[in-house]
Amino acid sequence: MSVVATFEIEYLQYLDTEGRLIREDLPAFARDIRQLVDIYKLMTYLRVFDGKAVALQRTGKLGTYASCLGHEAAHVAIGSAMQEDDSLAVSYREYGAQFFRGVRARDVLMYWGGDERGSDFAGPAHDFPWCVPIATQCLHAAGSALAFKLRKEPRVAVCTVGDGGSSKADFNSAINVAGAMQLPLVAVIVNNQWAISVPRSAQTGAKTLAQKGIAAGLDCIQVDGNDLIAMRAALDHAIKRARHGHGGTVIEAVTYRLSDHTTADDARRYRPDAEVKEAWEREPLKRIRAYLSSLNAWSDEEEAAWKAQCGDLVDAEVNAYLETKSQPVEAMFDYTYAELPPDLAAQRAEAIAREHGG
Amino acid sequence: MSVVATFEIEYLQYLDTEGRLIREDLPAFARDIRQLVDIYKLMTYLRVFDGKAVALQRTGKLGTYASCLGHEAAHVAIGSAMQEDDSLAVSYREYGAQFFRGVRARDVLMYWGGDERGSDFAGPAHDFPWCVPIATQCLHAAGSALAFKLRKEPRVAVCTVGDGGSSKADFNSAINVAGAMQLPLVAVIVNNQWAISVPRSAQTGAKTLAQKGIAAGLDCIQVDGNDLIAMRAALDHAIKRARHGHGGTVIEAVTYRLSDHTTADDARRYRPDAEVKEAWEREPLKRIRAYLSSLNAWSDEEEAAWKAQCGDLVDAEVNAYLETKSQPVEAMFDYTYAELPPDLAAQRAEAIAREHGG
Amino acid sequence: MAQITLIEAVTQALAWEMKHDSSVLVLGEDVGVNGGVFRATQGLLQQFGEGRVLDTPLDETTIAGLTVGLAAQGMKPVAEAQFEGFIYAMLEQIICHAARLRNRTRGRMSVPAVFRAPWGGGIRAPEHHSEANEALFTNVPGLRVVLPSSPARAYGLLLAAIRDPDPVIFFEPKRIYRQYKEEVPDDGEALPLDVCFVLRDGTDVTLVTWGAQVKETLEAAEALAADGISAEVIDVATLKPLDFDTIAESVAKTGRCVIVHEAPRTAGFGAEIAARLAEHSMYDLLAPVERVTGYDTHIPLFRLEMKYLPGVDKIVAAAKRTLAAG
Amino acid sequence: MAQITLIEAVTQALAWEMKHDSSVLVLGEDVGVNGGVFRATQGLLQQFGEGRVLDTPLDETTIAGLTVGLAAQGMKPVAEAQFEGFIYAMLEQIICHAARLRNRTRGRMSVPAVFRAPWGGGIRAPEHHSEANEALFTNVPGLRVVLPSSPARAYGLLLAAIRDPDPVIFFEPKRIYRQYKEEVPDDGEALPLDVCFVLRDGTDVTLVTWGAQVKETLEAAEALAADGISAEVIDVATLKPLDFDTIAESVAKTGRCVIVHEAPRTAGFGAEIAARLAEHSMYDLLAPVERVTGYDTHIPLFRLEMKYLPGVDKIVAAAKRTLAAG
Ligand SMILES: Cc1ncc(C[n+]2csc(CCOP(=O)(O)OP(=O)(O)O)c2C)c(N)n1
Ligand SMILES: Cc1ncc(C[n+]2csc(CCOP(=O)(O)OP(=O)(O)O)c2C)c(N)n1
Ligand SMILES: [Mg+2]
Ligand SMILES: [Mg+2]
Repeated sequence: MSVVATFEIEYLQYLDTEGRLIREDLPAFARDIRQLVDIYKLMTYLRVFDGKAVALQRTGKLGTYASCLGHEAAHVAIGSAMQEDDSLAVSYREYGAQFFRGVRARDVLMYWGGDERGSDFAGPAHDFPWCVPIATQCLHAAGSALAFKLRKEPRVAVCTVGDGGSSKADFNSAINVAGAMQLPLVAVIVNNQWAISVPRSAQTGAKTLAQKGIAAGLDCIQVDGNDLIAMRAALDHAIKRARHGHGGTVIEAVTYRLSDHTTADDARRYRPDAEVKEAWEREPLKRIRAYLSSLNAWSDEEEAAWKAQCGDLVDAEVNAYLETKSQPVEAMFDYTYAELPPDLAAQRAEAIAREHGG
Repeated sequence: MSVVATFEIEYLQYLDTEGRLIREDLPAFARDIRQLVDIYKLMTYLRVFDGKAVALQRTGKLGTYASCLGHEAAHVAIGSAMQEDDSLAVSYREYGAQFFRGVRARDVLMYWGGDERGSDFAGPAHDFPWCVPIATQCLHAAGSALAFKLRKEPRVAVCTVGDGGSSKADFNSAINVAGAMQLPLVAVIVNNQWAISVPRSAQTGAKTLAQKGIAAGLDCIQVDGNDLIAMRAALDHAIKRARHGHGGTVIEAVTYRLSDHTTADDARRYRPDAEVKEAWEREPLKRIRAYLSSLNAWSDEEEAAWKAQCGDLVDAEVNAYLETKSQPVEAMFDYTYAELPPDLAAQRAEAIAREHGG
Repeated sequence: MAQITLIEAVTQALAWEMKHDSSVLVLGEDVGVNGGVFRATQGLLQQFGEGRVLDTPLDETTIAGLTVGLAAQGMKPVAEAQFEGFIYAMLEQIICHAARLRNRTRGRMSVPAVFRAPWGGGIRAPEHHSEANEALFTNVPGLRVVLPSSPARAYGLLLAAIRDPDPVIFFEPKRIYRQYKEEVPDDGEALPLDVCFVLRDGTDVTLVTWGAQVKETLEAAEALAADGISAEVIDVATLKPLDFDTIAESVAKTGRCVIVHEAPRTAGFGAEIAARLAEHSMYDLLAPVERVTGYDTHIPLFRLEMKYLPGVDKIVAAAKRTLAAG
Repeated sequence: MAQITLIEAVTQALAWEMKHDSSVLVLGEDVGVNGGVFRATQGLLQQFGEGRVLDTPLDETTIAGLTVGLAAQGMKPVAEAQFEGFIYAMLEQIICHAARLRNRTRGRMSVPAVFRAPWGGGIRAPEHHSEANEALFTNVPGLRVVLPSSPARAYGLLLAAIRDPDPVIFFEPKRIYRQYKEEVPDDGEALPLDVCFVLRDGTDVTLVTWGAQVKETLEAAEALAADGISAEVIDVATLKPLDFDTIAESVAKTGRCVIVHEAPRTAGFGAEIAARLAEHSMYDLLAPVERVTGYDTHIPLFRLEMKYLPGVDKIVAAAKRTLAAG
């Protein structure tokens, strides 16, 4: 039998769980320590925000909220690697990527607080809003990538999807068309081991999720998703390839969901505490902090001061959210179409009248 | 970077285009020359039938018809490798597989002749009818495989799909769940290079279609789909694995659609004559016939006699089809539900009355 | 006999039927160890094992297609869409195959399956968790569409749906999953799949509804009674095939009809009921038919969603309009 | 000025708009070198090149999702489903995204796209090539649904659909793709997307229809005229949002209404029109509303399909019933 094609899936890691460098070839961006510190600071902000959002939900001031606890390295690597005019299509918990792009904490809170204005966020107007129907955003990214390619713009579309989402048709369709049309698409599978209660092993018989890219003829790589440097390196490489017309990439970021699925979930029902405890050993903040400390680029004092500052920053955002009044009742009509059709105008008038007791 | 997974796609071929054996390890079934001759005879019957069906359409006695010209080896290999209680889920042109399982030419004609009774065919009751919505049948096969597995029956589900169909979500979903649940599924991609007017190259950037199985964690192999022996060998192997609980396989059968897509199509609009001419060099009947001749198992006289007999056999089927009266008007109501709901009963009565001028 | 909620009635029906028919199985996302995000399948995995309760990969196309295949091979799958807003990727398999396989094969193959999903708004859920999209299914021949609104009806209709030889879309109004408890004997008694339920007798006006709005409609009937107006309340529950006779009889008596549903008005299933009244009950009607429905907009995120949903005030006002009219 | 068929009018509209707006592009299966299986996109690849006419992989989910992404980034994609029976796998993207993106983002993003598909029965085609499934879309807020039935209306409405800032489902009645030719000036003049077309004035009965049945309905009006009955014929064409006023005005004049469509009756879009009549025109109606429709069954394979479709005889009989009634 002759062999007509061979494939390898490589695994990329720079920092071990203690933050020690395990490779020699440190990528250029990582030599810019100030930048690394800035990224780390955003990761910390993210974690402070996340804890606060969960607390808000618990006290009835927010609806269901999807935590990003444990995904920080994967998420901020995406945000920091993209250019502003690239386009991002996320699921629902990738705030770290979005904060980098100008989305504000208050936007996130508005969204989970049941107000559409959250998705009219402060980030780039060409970034997609949160996307609940799993994996459907991947095709929006592919469509964006196609628009960029057709218009000959050197822009890249990035999408994220979960381990669960990598089973959904839309993900496979998106990477397939990216391969068929040679689109500038970077698809990041954030494999946090769980899709609500369903473990990674129940999603597919494939050894890695990265290898899904083989089916589409894309480049693919598996990365330690808790290793900021590895994630950023993989993204830089993939985005550069895409931007230069060399095609798309599938990146599997191996991480762990340290939180419940959302605040509506209770993960103790289906996964052992020991697994979570063990996953905390590999969490991303500790690792990059240790690395920065080892370079004397970050101290305990800076850590304490920054955390306190994050608390204030987040509080200000929370207040801004809490102070935002609900939209008036007519807001539910005004964006159904660009122009209000006559029969909808009648319904709108009725709703306003009802609001005023009519 | 460490390598976490490696994959190879192998290509299987036994006979070259002149029917010469190019491997030593002839599989057991191929040593049974009588069986090979029988299979070859069915391939010939199939080709005679196919030509006749196209002619019937041209003379207005059949609706749109999808020819199987050029696919004979791939199709009959499937039919001959399966056991009766296995289940087959096809697209719309795999008559060769179906004839082996008891479907009659008249059933095929009834179907394309616009009569539902064609799908109540003489083949196994657990085989699926022709399936127009591309690739959706793959999930029916996966569901069948799941039923067999849950009931601990040593049965296998086989589905076929085209090169175009391998892009469709349902195909990827079917092989993914087969991998995730370790189902006895054999998925055969009949890659005939064209999906109506869209060439294989526009479907995917993947080098082979077989490698789609890698994404699903399945075994996968690329086979010369015009080589009966290779196709049958690949199927025997895959079906055996599946039957013994070792999981599913994706087989890419590389062949060529020698006909128009259907009788409603005119392939000269989009593909060069030279390509078709060249493909005729590799067509499957010639090859196996040459091989059988070289073994003195088949002569020109036998060929002529059998072809004549096929003509008669097919004519009888055509007549049976042409003589079948249309169903009465109420037939359109009687299988909508197991029991006719009252409001539908009223519509049924109305339709009957209308039929009788009421 | 225990008092149970609507969602517990769903679980009870599933458990009964799984116990008495080994071909019944449950599949979907998170239906196994987690027991479903609303706990509809709670305990079933423990009771019946992994071969009967299957967590699928996260792909609704997969769930629907597997369901068709399983059913065609003699199983009775009960598939779950985690929310009604995630059922769209099932539609090709449901419309092209579940609804058609019997017809296509002249009865040789069929799809005795149930597609369950929590349905409707009002629980302050995120986007796509609040739709009332039953109208997607009611124009499709070969389907049954069922939407119970009490624990007892959930139990009896789900048993009937599983036993029915044809595919059934079974929507569960999640807003009233735990609204109240009632005694539901676990006796395996199914309810008929093709009759409307008259929940309250009345003579002045007929209120026709289904799903969670049954609650508001009954409250509206109370409020009307306080004003001396006698409202008959009909829970359609089995939308398709539709038992129009019960509605027509009621309207023949009252001469007035208000149709209440939370789906958008235009081409919602209420239109079919109004249409049949226009065809068959015109001479009975003393006043124009009224529809009290969701607006022709997307149900808003939760800060505004209660302003989207019909409510007692609107139902009462509509009923009074019909009385003023004729 | 050339006489052209309905399908040629589709091509002409596409070509006009592609020429005048470089953000318009066409994508689908076989739309490129093959020019579409019905030749709707014939010549466009040659005229506008590969960047404007894209053959996609064979996956409707892909086509719909790409379309959303393209449109959100400022393109105006015209996506083709090869037949209406293959549109189901597009529904999740259409319902969850195309129809909602504007609302979800408060207008920040929108989907100015057209989803075209040949539609309806009567061409002796194989399974899934003959459905009338417009009702799948009419309950979905944020969509427009358009269904022209003449070359001129196909041209003008397709231009309007492409220019419209919101997603439009554009169904083309394939049975009359080549039924007749008419002069359609290639002047880029769009038709309004929200008014019904009164095709024939009449005083005794209003016949409301859309799609290929416009043909039979006009013939029925002729037949009725021969019997001294004056029928007004309205082509709805823009189903959603619905211009009910034109219909109501006509019924106010005639007092009678027959609604004709080839989709199954129950919860077909005819129900919405009948419902609005029951709500708003009750005092105008002299006779019960009639619906002449496909049966509540799957459209049969072609040996029986003409017995499924409504026809002149049924329309005439229904109209006469309305006249006998009141
Ligand atoms: C189409 C669809 N089906 C089901 C759901 C319900 N749901 C929300 S999140 C989720 C699990 C997602 O898991 P994964 O893709 O791994 O992402 P994660 O939440 O772990 O980031 C499910 C099933 C949904 N939102 N969309
Ligand atoms: C869901 C769906 N989309 C589109 C079509 C129309 N169609 C029929 S056959 C075909 C091409 C199929 O190509 P392939 O899968 O390669 O199979 P082949 O016909 O070559 O055997 C298309 C697009 C369809 N039947 N179903
Ligand atoms: Mg996950
Ligand atoms: Mg092909």
